[in-house]
Amino acid sequence: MIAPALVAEVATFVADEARLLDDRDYTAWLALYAEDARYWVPVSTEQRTTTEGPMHFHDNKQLMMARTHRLMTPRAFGAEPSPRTCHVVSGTRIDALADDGEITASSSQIMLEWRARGHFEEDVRVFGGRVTHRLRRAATGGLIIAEKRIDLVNAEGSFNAMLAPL
Amino acid sequence: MIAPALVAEVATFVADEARLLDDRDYTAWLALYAEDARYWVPVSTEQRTTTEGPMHFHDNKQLMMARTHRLMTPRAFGAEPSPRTCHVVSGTRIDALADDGEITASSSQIMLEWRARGHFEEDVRVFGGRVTHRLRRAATGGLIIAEKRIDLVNAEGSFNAMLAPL
Amino acid sequence: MIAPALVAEVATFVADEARLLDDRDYTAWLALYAEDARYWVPVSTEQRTTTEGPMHFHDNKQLMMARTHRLMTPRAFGAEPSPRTCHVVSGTRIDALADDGEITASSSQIMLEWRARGHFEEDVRVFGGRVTHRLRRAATGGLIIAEKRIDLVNAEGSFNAMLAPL
Amino acid sequence: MASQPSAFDPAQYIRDEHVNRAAYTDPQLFAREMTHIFGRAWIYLAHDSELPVPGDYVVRHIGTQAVILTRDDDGAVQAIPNRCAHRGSTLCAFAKGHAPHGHQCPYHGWMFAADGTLKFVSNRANYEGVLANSDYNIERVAHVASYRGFIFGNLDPAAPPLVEFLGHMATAIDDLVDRSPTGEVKCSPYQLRHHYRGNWKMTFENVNDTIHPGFAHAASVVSAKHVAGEVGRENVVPGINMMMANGKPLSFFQELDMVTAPGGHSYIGGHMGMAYTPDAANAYQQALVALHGPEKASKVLGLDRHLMLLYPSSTWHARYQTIRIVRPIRHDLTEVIGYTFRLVGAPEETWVNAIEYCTGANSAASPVISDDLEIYERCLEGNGYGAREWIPMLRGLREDREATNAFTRSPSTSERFIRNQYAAWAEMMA
Amino acid sequence: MASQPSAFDPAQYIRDEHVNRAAYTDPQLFAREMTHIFGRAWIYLAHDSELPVPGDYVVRHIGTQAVILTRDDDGAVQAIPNRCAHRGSTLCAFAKGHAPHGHQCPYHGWMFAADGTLKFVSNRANYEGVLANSDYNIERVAHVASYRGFIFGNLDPAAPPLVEFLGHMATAIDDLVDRSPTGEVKCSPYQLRHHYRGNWKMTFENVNDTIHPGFAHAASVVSAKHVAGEVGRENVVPGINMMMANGKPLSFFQELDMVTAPGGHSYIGGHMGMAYTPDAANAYQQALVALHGPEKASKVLGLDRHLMLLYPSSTWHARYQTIRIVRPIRHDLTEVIGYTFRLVGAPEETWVNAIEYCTGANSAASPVISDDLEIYERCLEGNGYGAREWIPMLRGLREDREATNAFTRSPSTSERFIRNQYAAWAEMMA
Amino acid sequence: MASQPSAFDPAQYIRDEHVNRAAYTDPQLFAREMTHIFGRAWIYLAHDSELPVPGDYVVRHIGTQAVILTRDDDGAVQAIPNRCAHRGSTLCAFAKGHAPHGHQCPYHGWMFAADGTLKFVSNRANYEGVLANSDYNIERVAHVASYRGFIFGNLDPAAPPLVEFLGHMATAIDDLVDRSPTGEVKCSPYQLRHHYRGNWKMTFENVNDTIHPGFAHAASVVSAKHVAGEVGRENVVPGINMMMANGKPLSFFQELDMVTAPGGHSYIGGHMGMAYTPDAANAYQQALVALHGPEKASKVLGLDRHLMLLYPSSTWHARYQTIRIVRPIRHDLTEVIGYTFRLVGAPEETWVNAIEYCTGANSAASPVISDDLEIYERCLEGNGYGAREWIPMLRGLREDREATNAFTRSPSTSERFIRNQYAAWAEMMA
Ligand code: FES
Ligand code: FES
Ligand code: FES
Ligand SMILES: [Fe+3]
Ligand SMILES: [Fe+3]
Ligand SMILES: [Fe+3]
Repeated sequence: MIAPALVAEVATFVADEARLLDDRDYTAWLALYAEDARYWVPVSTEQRTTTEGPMHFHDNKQLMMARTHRLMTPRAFGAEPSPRTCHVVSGTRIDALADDGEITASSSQIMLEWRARGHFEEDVRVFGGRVTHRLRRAATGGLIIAEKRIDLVNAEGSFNAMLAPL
Repeated sequence: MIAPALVAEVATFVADEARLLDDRDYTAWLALYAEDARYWVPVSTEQRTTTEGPMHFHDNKQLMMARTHRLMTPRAFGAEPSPRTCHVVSGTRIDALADDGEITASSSQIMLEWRARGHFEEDVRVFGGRVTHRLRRAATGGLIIAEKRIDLVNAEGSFNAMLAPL
Repeated sequence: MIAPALVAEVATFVADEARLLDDRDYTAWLALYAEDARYWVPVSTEQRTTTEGPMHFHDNKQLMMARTHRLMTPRAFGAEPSPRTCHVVSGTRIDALADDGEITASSSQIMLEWRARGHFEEDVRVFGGRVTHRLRRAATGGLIIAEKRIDLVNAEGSFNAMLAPL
Repeated sequence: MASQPSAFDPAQYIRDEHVNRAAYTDPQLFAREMTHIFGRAWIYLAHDSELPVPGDYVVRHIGTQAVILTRDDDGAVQAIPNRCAHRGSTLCAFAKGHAPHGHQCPYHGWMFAADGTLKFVSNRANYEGVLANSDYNIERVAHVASYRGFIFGNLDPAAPPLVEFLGHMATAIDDLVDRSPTGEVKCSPYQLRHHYRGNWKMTFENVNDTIHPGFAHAASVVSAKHVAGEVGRENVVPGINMMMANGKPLSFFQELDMVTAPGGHSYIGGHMGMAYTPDAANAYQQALVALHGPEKASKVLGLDRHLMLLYPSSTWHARYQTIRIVRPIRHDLTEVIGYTFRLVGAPEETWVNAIEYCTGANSAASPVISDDLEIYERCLEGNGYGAREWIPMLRGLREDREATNAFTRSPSTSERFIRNQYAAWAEMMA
Repeated sequence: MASQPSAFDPAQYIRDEHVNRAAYTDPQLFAREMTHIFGRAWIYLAHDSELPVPGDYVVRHIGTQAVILTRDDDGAVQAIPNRCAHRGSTLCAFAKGHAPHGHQCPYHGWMFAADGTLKFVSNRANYEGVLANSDYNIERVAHVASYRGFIFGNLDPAAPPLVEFLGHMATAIDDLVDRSPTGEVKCSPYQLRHHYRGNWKMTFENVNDTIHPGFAHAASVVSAKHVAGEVGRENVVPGINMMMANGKPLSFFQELDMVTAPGGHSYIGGHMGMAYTPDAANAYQQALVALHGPEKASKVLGLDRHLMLLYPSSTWHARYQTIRIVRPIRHDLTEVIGYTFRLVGAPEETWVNAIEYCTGANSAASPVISDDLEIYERCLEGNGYGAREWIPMLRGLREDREATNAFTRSPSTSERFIRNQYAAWAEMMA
Repeated sequence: MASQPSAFDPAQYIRDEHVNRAAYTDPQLFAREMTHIFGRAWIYLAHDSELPVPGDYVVRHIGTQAVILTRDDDGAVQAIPNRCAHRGSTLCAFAKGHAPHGHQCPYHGWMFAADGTLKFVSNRANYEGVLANSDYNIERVAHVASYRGFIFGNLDPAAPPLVEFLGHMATAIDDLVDRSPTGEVKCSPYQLRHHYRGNWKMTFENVNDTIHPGFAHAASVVSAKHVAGEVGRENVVPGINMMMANGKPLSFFQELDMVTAPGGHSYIGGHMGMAYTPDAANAYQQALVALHGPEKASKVLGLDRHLMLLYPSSTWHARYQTIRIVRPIRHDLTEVIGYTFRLVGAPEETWVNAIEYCTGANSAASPVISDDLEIYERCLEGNGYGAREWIPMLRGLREDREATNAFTRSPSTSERFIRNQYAAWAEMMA
């Protein structure tokens, strides 16, 4: 039986991470990730590892840095405005608790995204799926993310540009 | 005043049920339903009972079995791939607590659905509305569902095929 | 450190307010607002105050009354049926606690809206964004809303008619 | 400024018992169907019980055109397009309601009587000497007629009488009404709506097709059998039986009759196994005997027809008191709306069965219907490519069993009902 | 390969004070409007204060065409389509910004000056002897001119001067600017955008229509009165009063003047009850007197015109310093963008009132605007069917009160402003 | 009833090294491309390893037409449209699967062999004497051929042999296959799909464009450099290097070769700095030597071509074993599907690099690809307005370096590959 306090802590942590993305506070967001962290979005729920085929996202921390750095200065490059998002999180639970304290948690998330392209309703997209976090204890006592995997409901589908991390 | 522990238990139960649907773990999902359970989706929020007119869904446990059995083997029939869903649940509350211990709980749910039909954005649908559960205590001590009613925001609207239970 | 009980109370309050809108119980909804309350939806996340330019919504209590009164009797005027909504709320947190007890809380909300106009999928819209509440203690001990600000992900975008409060 | 479609020749689309797939994919052809088919045929609109008292109205469709049906003060039903004669706003925003004083436009408040007569013009003084109200009445639907309480409309001034259009199919309506112990039927206020990305004709060409269930609905048949296996066949509920019914052997359907009638109409006749077992003790049957006398009563109860098609607007299921309106929206978009009827005076169980049937046979969530919807959409896609343009309608070409002036009898497995539909189609489109 | 539209004859669409509903529903007609109306008329684009310093730019639209307005180094405003002369990418992705060195294409980095001159070609060596930069300048909008700081563009080289186009309507702009105690007005950086599924002309034909408010806005009138009842009429806030204003008796609007001017322009004149009560002690009024002298000042403060239409691109409300740009997107899709202006030197209250007005009169969430949007969409639907093709524009046909070369005066209840619009429309479309 | 497009003259669209923007925006032109270009060219469909055993199938596209590729019992690959010869339903709903007994239609159960032969008709008795199965076989794709395991299809009976179509570009495929130590390559079961609102040709005209990266991808270059600065250039991961590669000086690309070949094909040749450093100790290189002998092995490892275009259907990257299929859907909608290949016998690292490349170069979430997608959509918008209709293809017009019958060599900065594509386009469209 998992301590309710831990479940609550994890649920808050997962919600807070999503909130940082909505805030586009990417510096704080990156700080939640371990140096060896992996952030990935498979193209099929059947992909068990990151070496089975291409993925929508497969980022290590450097790629996360580059990706977010770019979102912070679109105008500088004549690129379109960065999207704005809103995440809602539900049903966060702890799926596994390893002896070394590593926590595997999962949640259901739906994300609304808006790109300012002047196409009205078409500029709004809805993403959603199962999000799985592998979490560790940081020296500071807080949680850090070792891995985040997002299984989109339409993982196998075809996407238009996805600029913002999910 | 309702015991917070019961509220928490019900909220978790409702979220877990939604999660089982997203997992397409229909065997476990069916097990949450009493033998005499009713699962229904009215075509109008004004329908008080299931004998006032046709409904979008009006399932007893046998129909739930048939429906889900079918979703588990689409390929066998050349039918399209089963949809994948993601539910988010919010504001679960207990509306009534009967003397016999029957619990009436309600929640707000939004469900994202994807059908793999190669139509890109059009393959994603969003469902949502008020979900009402009538729950009982199983002999095992856990909760079981006597009735689930889903009042979609667009109950009176017209739908394309709805393969997955909401 | 904010008392968990207060966080829970606020989270429930915010969810309950959203639920009242879904119930179209506008009388109870208005009762949650202080006499001098402000309800507003900026056209840009950069608008800090309500005197910087036009807004999508900028209601005092009288305008809220008029708006909701109208929604309660559409048929009387040959106007289209009032929309039906479903809100999901996530990540409610307390951002500030003033000495006078005023609470600033924020949450992520996604709202599904349906307008009965016979255009099938097109009649469903998804709204979402960051909701910020300024709350006070009522004499009764309960919470009341001094201000509600909704920062839609597409605040700067163009909208078709928005009949229902968000 | 829209460029004109080239002249029309049915032979472009119907040839040697084949139909050109353009019939399902060409928007300009669809536009012509709206004027030539839905502009000429009798279209089922509503039932008397839906607008019982003067002032009651419902909004329905004739093709792509919304029409308001209103019960006038004389108790007659009037039909007009849902369009103000001033600047064109729709008059009614709700699908049904009560407007005893007429329909008032939301824009400038012009008021129109049930029959479209312009009754009130706001600030009339502005129009003195320049506008005569009588020039701005809303044009009525050319003909509105009802048969045993079922109301049809026709936009064509030169249309034949409704009964002539119905011909033999009047028996479809009789079949439904005669089942009421009081002779009265009442429409449910709740309708079941679904839609699909496909052509409206797909529904008509599917509903009397008795070959497809064994294949298209195989999934639900197997699933239903799986349930029967789990719970024991003796314990299965009606819905499961309904699904299993699609699994009947083809020989069963080969024996069964299909009846086709002029105008594109048809139904599956004979023995679906849904006839009532005569039971003198049964209250319902007793009531029917009281109403019809024993002979006709047993005839009524013995009647066992499957989906009866009133081309091009509706399908009828008398045994389960369900009507479906097929509503064309675009060449590639169609809505189907289900209505259930209460047999006034019949036991509640009859009503519950009707509801179950309609839910099972008309909901977008029905395992059976969702199969059909998928098929319609797959045909739309498939008919968008490939070198083969002609679709055969040859099944059962040589198997007709009986031909009279009123109808033709064939095996229910025949595609004769489709050929029959295109015969009517070609005639009206010409 | 698009099939050509057939030759154009205005009489196909305008006849005996009626307009054919195709004017709202035909995409090919819309395409012609883009070239013949938005390609010929002066289109309001922006205000000087939106691009104060050299390099500042905003992206606006002339019909369906996006144009970049840039303040050049000489302080002049230049306008070019937002399209690179190389492969056609849009140059600017943001609606406004600062590009002191010109606009650089995101694709291959070509740089264009404010006036479209091609300043830089990447890897120029590839083009030696094969491409002369001067052949690939972006073509400028034929004319850009401003009146008292308000910038208009015109794609037609043969266009008349802006002041000629404005004619009497220059007073609409004067009315706004003269209200500033400093003669300076400043545009808010925040705009309010809404859109609707309907034709752009619906807005122009609605805004000066004083008959519709009593009906189309009845809901908000009643709701506002309900509030007044609850809180006491003396306590109602301005927003509620604004809603109630729509409930004025028709006699009020009948007395009121409508002024129409050549080119399709118009406004509601006279006494909306929004004139300032002369008050010598009032600081704002004192400032205006200081600027204009007592006589003109009281004239300015006494002026009380309602929405002034500069056909076909904008509506002006001087009293509340609000401009709306009407932007056609498709025959059945239109965006309306609201701009508010600060009267530099006027009390904050004036600004707050302008904001409240714009929010109440231009937000998609405004109970009033949402009524209008619903009406536009209902007219689009209603004009899609029914036998009646011709929409009357007869209201007040015989009630003109005064006619000069500059304008005509009629009751505000007249549809003269619509007839006036179609006169301009037919002339430009020919 | 669709109105006919006017006769076609390539000079309407291609003139003096300019292309008319209608090539990207005209739906009727797109329809002609489907019949004349995708109906005539060899289209890449799949790789042998995707359907290894008899009965295996995949569904792919030739233009807007879905085709089923099935391995038949003789091991041959057959291709037929995914359309039933009865009423037109699609046969396969899944993109891949195993159908050893043929493809059964979900509607009425007709069964078709891999080659389209009609094997089973449900309730055959209904068709006795009226339908011969042989008349309802599904027409096969005119030609299916493969080169070293890569399967192409061609709808044109008069098509030249595949090798002739490939010509010099056969080396693109050789380049990929020769890199396998076993001569065997295996396609990943997982594909990466993205789409954009823009014309299919945009991708072909972008992929060999070496000028755009420095501008269109400047954002990711700068971001990658930022990361390099943070973590130290020596510590950057491959993905970051890949982004920085777009920042190479133009002089680098000017030196680099572009090779264009008849049929619209092309690639960037030479020294992208991705050649293997010869390393005798390296196991992979040893394996290649064992297979090819030292000389060819070092040639293979030294080969360093960038995206090779097989017009009009695919782009190839041998060095990272990635193929992209470009799938036209509408004139303004295109899907791109990425496939990665395992070099059987090569170290896992090679495979991981291929995956990383495909993910970085083909995901809609790739910072690089998202730039390109944005550009495509901005070009679609920009090419919708403005007076300038002709798009120059002049870059590097006078810089060709070598011309043979098989190919022409130019600087990689040249737009010759675009001119080369339109030469093929005009020839096929005529
Ligand atoms: S549009 Fe109906 S009254 Fe004017
Ligand atoms: S498209 Fe603008 S520089 Fe090439
Ligand atoms: S459509 Fe394929 S078998 Fe009938
Ligand atoms: Fe069926
Ligand atoms: Fe109005
Ligand atoms: Fe690129």
